[in-house]
Amino acid sequence: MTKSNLPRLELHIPEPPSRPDTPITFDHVNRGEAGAVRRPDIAEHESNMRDLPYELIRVLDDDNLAVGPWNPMLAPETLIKGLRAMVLSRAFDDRLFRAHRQGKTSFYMKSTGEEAISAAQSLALDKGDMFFPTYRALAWLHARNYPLTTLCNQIFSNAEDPLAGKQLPILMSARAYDFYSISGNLGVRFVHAVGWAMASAYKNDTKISLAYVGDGTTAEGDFHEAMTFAAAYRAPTILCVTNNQYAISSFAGFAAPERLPFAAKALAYGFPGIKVDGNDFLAVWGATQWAAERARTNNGPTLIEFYTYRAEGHSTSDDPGRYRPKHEAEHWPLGDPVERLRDHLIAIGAWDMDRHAAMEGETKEQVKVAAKEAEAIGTLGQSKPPIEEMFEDVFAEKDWRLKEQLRELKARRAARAETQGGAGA
Amino acid sequence: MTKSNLPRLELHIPEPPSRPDTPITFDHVNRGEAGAVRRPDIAEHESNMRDLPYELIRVLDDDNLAVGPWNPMLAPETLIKGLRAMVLSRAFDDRLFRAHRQGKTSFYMKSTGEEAISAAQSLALDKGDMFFPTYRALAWLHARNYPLTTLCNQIFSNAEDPLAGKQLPILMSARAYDFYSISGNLGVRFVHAVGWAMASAYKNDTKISLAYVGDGTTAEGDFHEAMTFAAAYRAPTILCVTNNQYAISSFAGFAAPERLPFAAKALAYGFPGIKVDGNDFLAVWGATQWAAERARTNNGPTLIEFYTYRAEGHSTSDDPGRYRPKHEAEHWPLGDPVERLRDHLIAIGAWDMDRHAAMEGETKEQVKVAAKEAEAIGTLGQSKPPIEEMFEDVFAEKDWRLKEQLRELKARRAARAETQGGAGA
Amino acid sequence: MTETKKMNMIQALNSALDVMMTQDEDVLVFGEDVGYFGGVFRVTEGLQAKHGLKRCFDAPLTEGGIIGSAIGMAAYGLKPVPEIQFADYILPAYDQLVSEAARLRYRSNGEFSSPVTVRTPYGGGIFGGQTHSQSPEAIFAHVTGLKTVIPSNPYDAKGLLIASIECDDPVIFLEPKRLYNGPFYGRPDEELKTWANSGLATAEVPVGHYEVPLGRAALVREGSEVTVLAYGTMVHVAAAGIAESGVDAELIDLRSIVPLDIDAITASVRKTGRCVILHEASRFGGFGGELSALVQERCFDYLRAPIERVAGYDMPYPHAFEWDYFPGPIRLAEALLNAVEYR
Amino acid sequence: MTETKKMNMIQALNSALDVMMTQDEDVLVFGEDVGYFGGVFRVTEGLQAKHGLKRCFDAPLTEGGIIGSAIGMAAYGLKPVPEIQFADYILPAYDQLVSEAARLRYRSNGEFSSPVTVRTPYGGGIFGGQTHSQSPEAIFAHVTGLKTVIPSNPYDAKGLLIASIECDDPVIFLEPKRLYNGPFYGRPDEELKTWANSGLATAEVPVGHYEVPLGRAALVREGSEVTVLAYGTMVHVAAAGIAESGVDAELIDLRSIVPLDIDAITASVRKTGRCVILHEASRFGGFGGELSALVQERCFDYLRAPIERVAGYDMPYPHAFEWDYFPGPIRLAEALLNAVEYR
Ligand SMILES: Cc1ncc(C[n+]2csc(CCOP(=O)(O)OP(=O)(O)O)c2C)c(N)n1
Ligand SMILES: Cc1ncc(C[n+]2csc(CCOP(=O)(O)OP(=O)(O)O)c2C)c(N)n1
Ligand SMILES: [Mg+2]
Ligand SMILES: [Mg+2]
Repeated sequence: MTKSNLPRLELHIPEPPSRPDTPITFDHVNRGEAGAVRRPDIAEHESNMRDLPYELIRVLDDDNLAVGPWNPMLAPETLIKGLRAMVLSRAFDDRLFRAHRQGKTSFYMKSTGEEAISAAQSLALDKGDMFFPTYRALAWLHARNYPLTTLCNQIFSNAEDPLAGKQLPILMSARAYDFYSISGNLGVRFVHAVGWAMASAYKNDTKISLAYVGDGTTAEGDFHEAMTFAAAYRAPTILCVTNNQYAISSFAGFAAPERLPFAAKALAYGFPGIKVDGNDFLAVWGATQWAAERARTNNGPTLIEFYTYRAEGHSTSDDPGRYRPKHEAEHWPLGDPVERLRDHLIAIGAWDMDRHAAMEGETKEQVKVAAKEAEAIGTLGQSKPPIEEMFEDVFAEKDWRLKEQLRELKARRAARAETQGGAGA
Repeated sequence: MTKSNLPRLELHIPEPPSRPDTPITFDHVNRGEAGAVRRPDIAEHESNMRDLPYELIRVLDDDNLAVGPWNPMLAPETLIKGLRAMVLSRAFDDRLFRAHRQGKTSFYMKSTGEEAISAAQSLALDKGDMFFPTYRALAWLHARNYPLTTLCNQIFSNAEDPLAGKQLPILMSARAYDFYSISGNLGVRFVHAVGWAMASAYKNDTKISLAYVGDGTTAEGDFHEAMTFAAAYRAPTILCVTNNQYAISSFAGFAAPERLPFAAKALAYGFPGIKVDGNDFLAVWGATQWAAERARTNNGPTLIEFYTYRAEGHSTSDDPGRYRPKHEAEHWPLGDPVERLRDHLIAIGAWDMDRHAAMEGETKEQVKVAAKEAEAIGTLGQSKPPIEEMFEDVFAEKDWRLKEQLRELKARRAARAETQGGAGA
Repeated sequence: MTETKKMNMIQALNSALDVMMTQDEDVLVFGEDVGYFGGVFRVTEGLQAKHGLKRCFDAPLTEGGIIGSAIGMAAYGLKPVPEIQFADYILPAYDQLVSEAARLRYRSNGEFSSPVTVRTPYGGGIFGGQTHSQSPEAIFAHVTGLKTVIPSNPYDAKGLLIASIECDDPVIFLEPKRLYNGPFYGRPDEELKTWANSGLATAEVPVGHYEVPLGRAALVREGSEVTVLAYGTMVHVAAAGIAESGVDAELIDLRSIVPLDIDAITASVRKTGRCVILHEASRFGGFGGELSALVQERCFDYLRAPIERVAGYDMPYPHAFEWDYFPGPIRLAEALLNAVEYR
Repeated sequence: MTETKKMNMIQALNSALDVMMTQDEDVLVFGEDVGYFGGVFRVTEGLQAKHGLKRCFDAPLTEGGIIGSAIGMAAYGLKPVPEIQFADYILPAYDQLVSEAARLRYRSNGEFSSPVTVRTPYGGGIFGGQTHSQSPEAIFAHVTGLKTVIPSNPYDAKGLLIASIECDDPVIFLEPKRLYNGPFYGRPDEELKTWANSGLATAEVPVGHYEVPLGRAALVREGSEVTVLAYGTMVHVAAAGIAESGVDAELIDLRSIVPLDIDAITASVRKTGRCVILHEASRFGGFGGELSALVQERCFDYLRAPIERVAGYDMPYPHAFEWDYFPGPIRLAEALLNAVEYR
């Protein structure tokens, strides 16, 4: 090519299909057909599964029936358990989000629309398998009946906060519930899940790990490093991208240009990637089961993209109306996970609208009772853990710096309490 | 799966096909057939090129003839230019490696076996396109007749070192030759190439960028971040993996498990990846041309895996006999790039062994003269740039700290020169 | 006469970007959510609409990629001003900043340079917990080749940001997020002031182009008994602490810690004979150590009391204990009284 | 009686790993080129052959991945001892170390912890240029939740590494690579000594298990006129500088900078009334600032001369100017004489 007639280059900036002032469109979403995607053997070679990332695995069809090879064939009781976790999660989100508006907590984030993912996985995996969650996965805890009052205590940062005031609300840690410590930093823990799984294999244990990153977060180097490690050592882990279409205001097209499935990222590492309807409780379960079986039988890691939609704002600090059409959520072509599971249960004759309404009422009440209990202990700034906690767990044991500083703080408090009857910094 | 009968997990550790005490095997190398891989249109959609990464693009066949759609149809003079760059690079490596053994430099790294890649690309790209090299790409400079004495001065860190003693030998920078500054840190500059290309597009310029990482380095998060940026903004860049099978002692199977082609990593980003015989000067050229045309016409980035073999040790500090069979290099199924281009030129009647021997002699002599000239200026520790240089270019302008420290250093030198006739720290 | 306007710090920063983008088409802005949305703190609001999609755009969620590509753009010749959403999240880009941005000019003997200005909201006081509150200035100040700037008011914010963008070196521009909307005196129970009703002259900001030069400290308050060194949010806390203590302290706002205005510091401490250093970051290994060492080295014979450091405790930012951790006016006042009463 | 052997620092470190791997099957070693090859400095030589492929293995070339996966292993319950090939290349893992390893215990209120010991060759003096010579201890010392250990001889290297692996906190274990084969006195023209012929008692190393506790400094030389604080390679340079100066200096080898043996430091400076701090890292914002501040705060009334810092200049490690940059015995001697002659 000679220089003189070279075309001028243009910088391409990705843009989302809709903005607040343009029509809502989900034309790019290919729903495929429920039940249509094949389910390879768990020992199938990667080279025979390279088409999978480009298809969408669904189990629930448009008549609310479960179809196809990914159907996990669950008993209705199990489905109802899952439904309950989701409904509870939603009730919890509603109340705690409002609690933020009332100044009872510093921060909150809802999982609305994405509850099927962690609810199904919480029930599908074994006790002892370790979950490396993001902040939009509290349904895992709800599915395992984590005490709601304790959760509220964490969110209110009060005297009974199980994390003793050391961490931001909902950035939970619950070891007894196989729920790894979350933090504000995105992505960083994806590779912890791989290291944890490697350790389990190192010890000839039977436990596997499960980890989430958001669609946006796949852009971080951490995602790649985790995938590379998982591939090299065939770590027994399930790595998931919860693709809810948004990273705060940025659409998923920044991390996966041109609608490339996130599942296709697995092709770079030589292990299977599948794309699964994240609003389909049964599909989530079926895919998780397949990946878990692969992991448990030394067939290595699986990447699962859960295709879903963040139906609410990013967090209490966000106003999604500024960057996307107000009613976009209602048009999401894959529906609402709670409604879909409910309608399936009704379709198979195991549920009805009355029972559903009762479940909604009951979980709402349960949350209310828990929130009140926690409020009685105290809300943000009204109550907090003992000041000594602030100096604990920096190290296994305090060194002289922390000891001196604790002394200093206590002396100042004591002095001020004497002169003014109040503490201060 | 019930817990009681779960299988025991096993940690898988990748292992190379050969070790010093096992037979040499390259059974895993699929040479394919020269000329057999199709060459899609530069505007072809990514979804129609997903098979490409799994095939090996070759132009020179076993009869040393150029075949197939990737043949760049170069004039013999151009090929001879390329041959000369490679032969010169080899002569240079030989002499400078020996210079290290003689204590004339602190460090050296050879490109042996990989010369075709940067030699061909140096000639195939335009002046003004920017190259973001690794340390195994000096043939780029040789192809563009970078003054050998100056290069030796850099390697000897002497008074005429073009980098004024500030950087380790061969971690060159040569802006006038479109050769970006190298550093010891691997991977970090891959995304600079993307940013540079984005800037070119931002300015509606016509220049594109080219960047290398080694096979090992693809494991760094930087690789992923560069690929993600390149994809999102369709940056006019050519991103290359020089897969020479080793990262120091570690075989390529750590970064690309189970012989997955590095080219397949492009599938995670939605732009084409191709795998090219890096020891085939013509294939390198042809592939580069295709990628360059794509970039120049706003068709975005391309990932090229150059499949090659590091025929010598990693650096002057390495002894490859400790971790791989001694004569493995001789068995590399894709031959030696210099010999292959030489034999092609002979096969088309444009070259003969005498002329080749003369070229070898002449380049060797040229290197010798340059090295002697540089030695006359001085070698490591015998000569160095003026001490003021040490304080320059930390910032655009020295702040008080550097001014004070330079004064301090000079005062000490002056004092010691008076008392002892020598400098010291 | 220069036209001025009351601006809060967000508006002042936005204005600096707008002025520079208008004046120089090589200036561009990108980062997570900075484009259409205008940034989570709204510092880039309206810039995309005004200057076009390619002048202010969103980026993939990778701080390493953002800084790395900015370095490449700068090497080409642009003047990128990337945003990192929170200073806590700059760490994935730390290698790019230290090994590349800071070192490119030196190692290439001046052939390439990296005039990137990295803006990032910084510091605590907003109940942001561990990862929305940190003050990592010390890990940048130690890196040869980087400049580190920390404004404390709208006027400086705009002038320093313009100077940073115009400067030929990479700059870490740390924006005390607690000051975005108004000054903060370290008393969380007090009624909040906006910049507009703060009564502070520094809320009056020229609408056009001006620079506040890097490396020049501001004398916020003259005093005779003790010198207080502070930057960012702590400048206001210091003012409150001084008032609380009744000590006639001289307050210096460093404005940039690299380059550091060593002459202003030295002159003041030689005059007062005492020095207290105040910063939000945890104490051990913080920038206060460097300040203390410098003052001690240069003012040894003038010192009538030990230099004191008032800083965050040596622990991660403890969410529920924010006001116990935060070095507020009471702790400063204590230190000031200690200093002047030192026998 | 404990069996001992002459070991260089490489052998001592190797022995520490071997002892710990033998004693505790939860201890494992991995990193770039550490497996079959035994590491570029050969610290892990023979461990794979002896303990098996899965106890000592190679890793993909990603420092972030190495540290990140080690944290996951530690959270499971293992005691990983990853190697980073050069301390200069630890920066891609800085976020993992700061945001995760250092913070996991705190933020989870003790539910999870991260007892990872990160070994990495460190420091200059080997003509390694910008990226094989740096001394980044300051950027770790400031991070609450990390411990930072820097041995200066084979005996300490082994004992401190064992203590680090046994400790329940994440440890950055910086190995002064200039000391691997023998002590170095900062005089590049002098004939090199191996540890075996160094005449130093610290080259005599017990073959079995022992600990050198973290946070306990070593008194290398008693003296009355001035206290020298040093660690790593600089301990030997300090000894040479003290001899050069003729000053009766007390030399303290800090051994770990977090935890820091503040009592040993304070006691010595109170005795001598003077203090000189020596480190390889560039001066501004380096750990010397913290040391200087601490000494000044705790020994103010005892100080008879300004605390001096002798350190690298404020620039990237300049390849050809290594010995101009390196803070050698002559510069230390000058500082010692300044200190004792201070009027
Ligand atoms: C390393 C890092 N960078 C930036 C942020 C700020 N931030 C918090 S959430 C978020 C978007 C995350 O998007 P995604 O990964 O898609 O997850 P989602 O919230 O949609 O589940 C950003 C940018 C952060 N927390 N950590
Ligand atoms: C960030 C970083 N980590 C580690 C190293 C040490 N190191 C230098 S070269 C090398 C191997 C590189 O292998 P590869 O990427 O395959 O490149 P090659 O040398 O084979 O061309 C390593 C580990 C480094 N220079 N930078
Ligand atoms: Mg998302
Ligand atoms: Mg390689």
